[in-house]
Amino acid sequence: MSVPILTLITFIPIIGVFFILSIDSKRQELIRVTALLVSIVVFFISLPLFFNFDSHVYDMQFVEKLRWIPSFGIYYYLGIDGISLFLILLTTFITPLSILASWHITKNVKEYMIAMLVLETGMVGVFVSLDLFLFYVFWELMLIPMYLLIGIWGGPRRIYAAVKFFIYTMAGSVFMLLAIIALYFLNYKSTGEYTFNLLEYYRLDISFAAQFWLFLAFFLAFAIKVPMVPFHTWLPDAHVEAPTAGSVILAGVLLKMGTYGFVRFCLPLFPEASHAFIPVISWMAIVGIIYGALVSMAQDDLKKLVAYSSVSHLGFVMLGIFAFNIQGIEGGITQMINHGLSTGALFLIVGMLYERRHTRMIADFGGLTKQIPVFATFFMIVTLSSIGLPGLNGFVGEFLILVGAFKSRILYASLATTGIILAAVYMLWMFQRVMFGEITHEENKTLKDINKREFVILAPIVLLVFWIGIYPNSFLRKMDASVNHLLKQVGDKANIVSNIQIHNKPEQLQGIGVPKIDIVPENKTEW
Amino acid sequence: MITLTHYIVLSAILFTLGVVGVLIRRNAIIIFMCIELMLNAVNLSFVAFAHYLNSMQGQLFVFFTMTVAAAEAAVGLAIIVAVFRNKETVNIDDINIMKW
Amino acid sequence: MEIYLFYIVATISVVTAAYLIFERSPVYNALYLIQTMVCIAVLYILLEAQFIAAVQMIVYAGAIMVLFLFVIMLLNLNIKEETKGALLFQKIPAIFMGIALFVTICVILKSKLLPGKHGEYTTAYVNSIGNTRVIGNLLFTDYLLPFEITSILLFVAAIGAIMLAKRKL
Amino acid sequence: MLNLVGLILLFPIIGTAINGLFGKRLKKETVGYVACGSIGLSFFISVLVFCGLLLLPPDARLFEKQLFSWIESGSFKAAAGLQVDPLSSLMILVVTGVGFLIHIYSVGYMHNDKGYHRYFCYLNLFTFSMLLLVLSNNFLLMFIGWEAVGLCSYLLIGFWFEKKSASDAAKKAFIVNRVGDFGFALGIMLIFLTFHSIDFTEVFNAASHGNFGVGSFTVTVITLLLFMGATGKSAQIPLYTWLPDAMEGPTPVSALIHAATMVTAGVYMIARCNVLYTMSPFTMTVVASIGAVTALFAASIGLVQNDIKRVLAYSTISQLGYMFLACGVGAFTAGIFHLMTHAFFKALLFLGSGSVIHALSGEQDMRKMGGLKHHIPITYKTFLIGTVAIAGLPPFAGFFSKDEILLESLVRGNFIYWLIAAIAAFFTAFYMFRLLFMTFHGESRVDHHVAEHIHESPRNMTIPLMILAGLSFVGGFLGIPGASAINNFLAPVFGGHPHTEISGTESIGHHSEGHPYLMMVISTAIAVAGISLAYRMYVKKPEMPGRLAERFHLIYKLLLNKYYVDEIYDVLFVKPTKIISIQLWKRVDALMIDGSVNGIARLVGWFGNIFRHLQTGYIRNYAFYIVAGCIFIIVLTVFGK
Repeated sequence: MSVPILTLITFIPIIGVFFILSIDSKRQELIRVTALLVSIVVFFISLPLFFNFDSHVYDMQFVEKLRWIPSFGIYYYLGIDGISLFLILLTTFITPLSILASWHITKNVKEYMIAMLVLETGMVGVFVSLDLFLFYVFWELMLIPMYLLIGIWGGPRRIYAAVKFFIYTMAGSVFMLLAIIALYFLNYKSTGEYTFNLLEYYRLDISFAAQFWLFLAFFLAFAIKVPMVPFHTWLPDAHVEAPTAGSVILAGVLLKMGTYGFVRFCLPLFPEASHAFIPVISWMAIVGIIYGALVSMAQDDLKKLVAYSSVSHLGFVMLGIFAFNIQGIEGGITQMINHGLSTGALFLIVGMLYERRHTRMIADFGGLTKQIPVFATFFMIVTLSSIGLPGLNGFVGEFLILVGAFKSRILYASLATTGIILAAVYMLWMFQRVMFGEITHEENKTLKDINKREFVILAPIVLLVFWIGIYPNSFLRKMDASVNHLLKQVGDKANIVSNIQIHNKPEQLQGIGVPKIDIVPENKTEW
Repeated sequence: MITLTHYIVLSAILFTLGVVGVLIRRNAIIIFMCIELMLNAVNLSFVAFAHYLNSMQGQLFVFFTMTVAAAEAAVGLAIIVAVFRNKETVNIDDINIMKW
Repeated sequence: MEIYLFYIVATISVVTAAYLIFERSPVYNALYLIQTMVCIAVLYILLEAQFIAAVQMIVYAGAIMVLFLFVIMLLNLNIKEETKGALLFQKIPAIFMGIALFVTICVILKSKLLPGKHGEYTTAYVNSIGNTRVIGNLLFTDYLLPFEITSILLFVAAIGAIMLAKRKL
Repeated sequence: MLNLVGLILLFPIIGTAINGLFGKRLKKETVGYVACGSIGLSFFISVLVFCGLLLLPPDARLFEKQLFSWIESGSFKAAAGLQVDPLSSLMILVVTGVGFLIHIYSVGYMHNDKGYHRYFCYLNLFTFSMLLLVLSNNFLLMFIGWEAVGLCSYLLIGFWFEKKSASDAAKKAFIVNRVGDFGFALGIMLIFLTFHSIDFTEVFNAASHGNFGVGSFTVTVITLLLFMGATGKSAQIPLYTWLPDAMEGPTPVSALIHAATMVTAGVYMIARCNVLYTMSPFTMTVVASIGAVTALFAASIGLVQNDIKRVLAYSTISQLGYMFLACGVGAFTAGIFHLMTHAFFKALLFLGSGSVIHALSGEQDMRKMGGLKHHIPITYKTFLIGTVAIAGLPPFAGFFSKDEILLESLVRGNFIYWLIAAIAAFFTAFYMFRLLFMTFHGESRVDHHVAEHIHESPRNMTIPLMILAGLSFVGGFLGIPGASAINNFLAPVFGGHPHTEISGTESIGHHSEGHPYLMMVISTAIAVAGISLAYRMYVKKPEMPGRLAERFHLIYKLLLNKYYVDEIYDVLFVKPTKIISIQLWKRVDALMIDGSVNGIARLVGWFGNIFRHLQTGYIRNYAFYIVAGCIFIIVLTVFGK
């Protein structure tokens, strides 16, 4: 690999920042176009990752390793596998769209675009770095532009939301830093070598007690980021106050860092602790699914509704990851992408409505379909994808997750499935109130249908929605090797545990007083 | 025979006096002088160590310390002048805007 | 012989330092500080550090202290400090604190926790070449970078001082 | 010829794409031609496929075609694969055939609607989804079709989205169906967990050859879960409430989706999984009971409804109950047979009612109709055929299929099933003729200005009616007892496995040859009784119903308000959910979680408030702290060890 493609993806936005810095801040159009071009270039550079990715190897690919601070064992170490591949693509895909969606921003355009590009660097960096120190740097780096995006270009309560977002995230990540340092010394103790190399840490043999506490520290950081109930209250505030692009990136990429963190760090680093935490996290995920759905039903602000639906969707992701089998984890990763696409699109759509009407209250809309049919069609498709209609992307992820969860614990899957019903309730209810019925507000009678820019934003998302829904295999195949390897790392326990569980204590089924569940023995040991 | 201990004790006494001066005086310039005194005390110990350890580093360090002290005096006094212009005083008890 | 000289010089320096912190007039204070510095310069000579002693005289006792005096006189600050004030109560704790500090330092010294490695610059060797020459050699070879940086530091300090003291930019 | 099966799916989706993407710019005629043409082609291919299947020997009538691998994750494999066997080939014929007729009808019916292209786009999409549902060769793909028809139903019920009642009904339909799908999805997962496959062939093979006894617990759970899905889609108790509301959609939609095809998906699914169902007597009992109860329950509501489409809706629920009853007693062929005949005559009835509504400029209340038979004669005649067919008079289609169900419920089931089914049949005959008499006979109660515009529907609407009437007339002959063509045709699907016969009962059916004919007489008598009662009440003495309603005031009110089921559901599920959600948001989210977070923030602030007094602003104080700190650190480093 001669071209350092990951470095390019990570740092071209920064180069773009220098371009933008040299433009006069009054030339807003030029600044916007430059930012857009830079992000599009990044997207096209990231495409070879997808096409050249070798799906048969679980090893890190496109690896770049340079010494950075050798005296502390810190390396500039980048690489991706099937788990991070799609998150990077998602990031590079979402960023141009959200820059395009912020065309209406007129306040401090230069600074805004700089923040967006720095944010892209931070996000990509988080997903590509294999050195924990580097990871942490990017993890924190991405906080700052997001904080600024919310705090400067946000709504009326932006400062409150920005500070809440920042403090919540910081509170978690400080513990993570502590755990990283602990790992650093643990590693030194066992190998006599100072390093932040994640792959070295994978080989560590950590005692259960240590695993427990380290897991907890990582867990806190990621659970806040995901966010899992009850650490979620920053999310609605941040979403509501953030500008459209901020919401899109927040939902599309930032939340994925939490779930990605679980897959990349928690599971392989602390397998036994992860196992011990399965019930806790699964229950939290289930509570999140149902709670998020119920609360979003009660919302009268569109953005808040979508924000709470994120809580519900990410509950599914967590449930899948902690099912500890291939369906669950692959479903989880697919669901991360799906959520990025469909929730991102929902925020874009809400933003477009906001641009037209300067309100997000559901009660202020109604009957819009008559006025803006094409827009309504897009909205419909995205809503359905968020509901998880088969044939669209949401279904693939959710179904795989549920199959995975079902394999590990039947009860969890059954409870989580109710979330799918509730999703239909709140999304369709919202859709009905916004788009159906008679036009009740005079202002809505003059709304303009979707324009070219908006069409360009939404069309690629909808295309992907269909692609993933109809042919998910093109994505799933690329994850296979990595996920299998991950499961091997975590230990074959998951599968064994789940099978034992079915044979030995089918209490939720046996409680009815009927014979035990019978299963055709599998002839191959498969996941 | 003068031992290292002699110099160190002397340096300690001078340093302590400097500290006490900083703590009890109110005139900003005098506090500044006390700081210079502390620097001198430390310099002395540097040179003393260097001498008894047959090393040159102590002396070099003192050389750099003096450079820093000179720069510090220049900037510090400029600050005092600026403060005096604003507040008409160099009494640090009157300059307490860093309060809660 | 030398020991007597040491005691005399040390006594003077301690006494002038004590005057420095108890005398209330700034001009006198400055003069006492100059005396202390001269004493320390003498001690440097006793320690075979002639170059440093010279610099001490020129830079410290000369330049810096003159600057102090200059400021005192420029601002007409030669007014005696009031003895009353809000923070009078700090005096006694401060003195105790000073004593405590001194005791701590002495205890450290006593416990001999300060090891050191003997270098190659013995007095005889240095004298055979010349103290200033040795320092000069080192400054322009091994310590060239810090030396150059000090020049930048002084430059910056000069600019800073001018900017701060200027009335209007 | 069987290889063409993919084309059956392709044409409707092409139609959807053309009408959906470019429909706005196309002329109305073109939109109509595209929509009808695509379904017509699809129907043509279906016939070819059907013939291709007939050419094969009965035992080899199973054709599978893998299109591509859809979801693959570990051992979980779901293919996009199609399957043609007698059952699905029959279904595609019904779907594309009836669908084609309804498309043609819609061209006339929807002619003046603004959303013309949108309508046909949805309708084509529906046909595609329904075909996917019946053609899929695994559970998951079937589930796609299953949910996609639900989506189309949602879109079409809410087609006139400006009406709040329409959008409400659409939402209700989707959500209630989702509840059923919850069970279906869980069922699929359990199937995967149990059989390690979701392929029909593999699952059924594993089930019949695996170590599952009859009455196996797992199979019972699976079948119950699947049945839950079926109750949602096929509008059975307790999830039937969406179907009457679904009548808010355009009438052809009610005919196609909510009578002929989609709602029968549940029956199809149970018939498809007959291997599993026969292995679980308990589930069979549940299916049969729910079917029977629904049949009676819905019929009783149908007795007093005044909206012409609602009567038909309840009638549909009731007829679906029959089909489930048939499946539940193990007579899958009878169920599918009834499904087919029902598709003909119910589509006919709905289209006929659409024609009536069309003639009356949108009036749906039967109390404002009457005496229409001279104004719209073709509609009347075809409607009459449909009514007779559903009432079960020989030799119309409904007679044979319903008669077979009655017979089987007695032979394979028990007397109670039969009794319930017979009462429901009586009700059916009554309310259908009540509808007929109120609409077409007697004196006209039509508004004056509406009456001026009464006109027979255009030909593209009446021709489908006539074809369907013809089918309702002859469709029954496929299943004449003794020489049942459909029975033989479907035998490979329902007969070729060991567990089909529930112990012993089958033998009775074969032994008592006298039964069918006696049964025919009885059921004819029941139908005639119902018809004559309706005749007495609504033609001879039109004042009688009012008096009866007064006399049995409570019962009448109960029936008129559909047993208050909607209200009960509202109180039991809808309202509590809303209240809980608001409480969770306001109490838990805003008060508890945010409250505790803000509480921590305030705690920090409180500490800060105390410690800020250390910040006196006097430099000397700060210096003092520094020295103290230095001493402390020195002491710590030196003596700490």
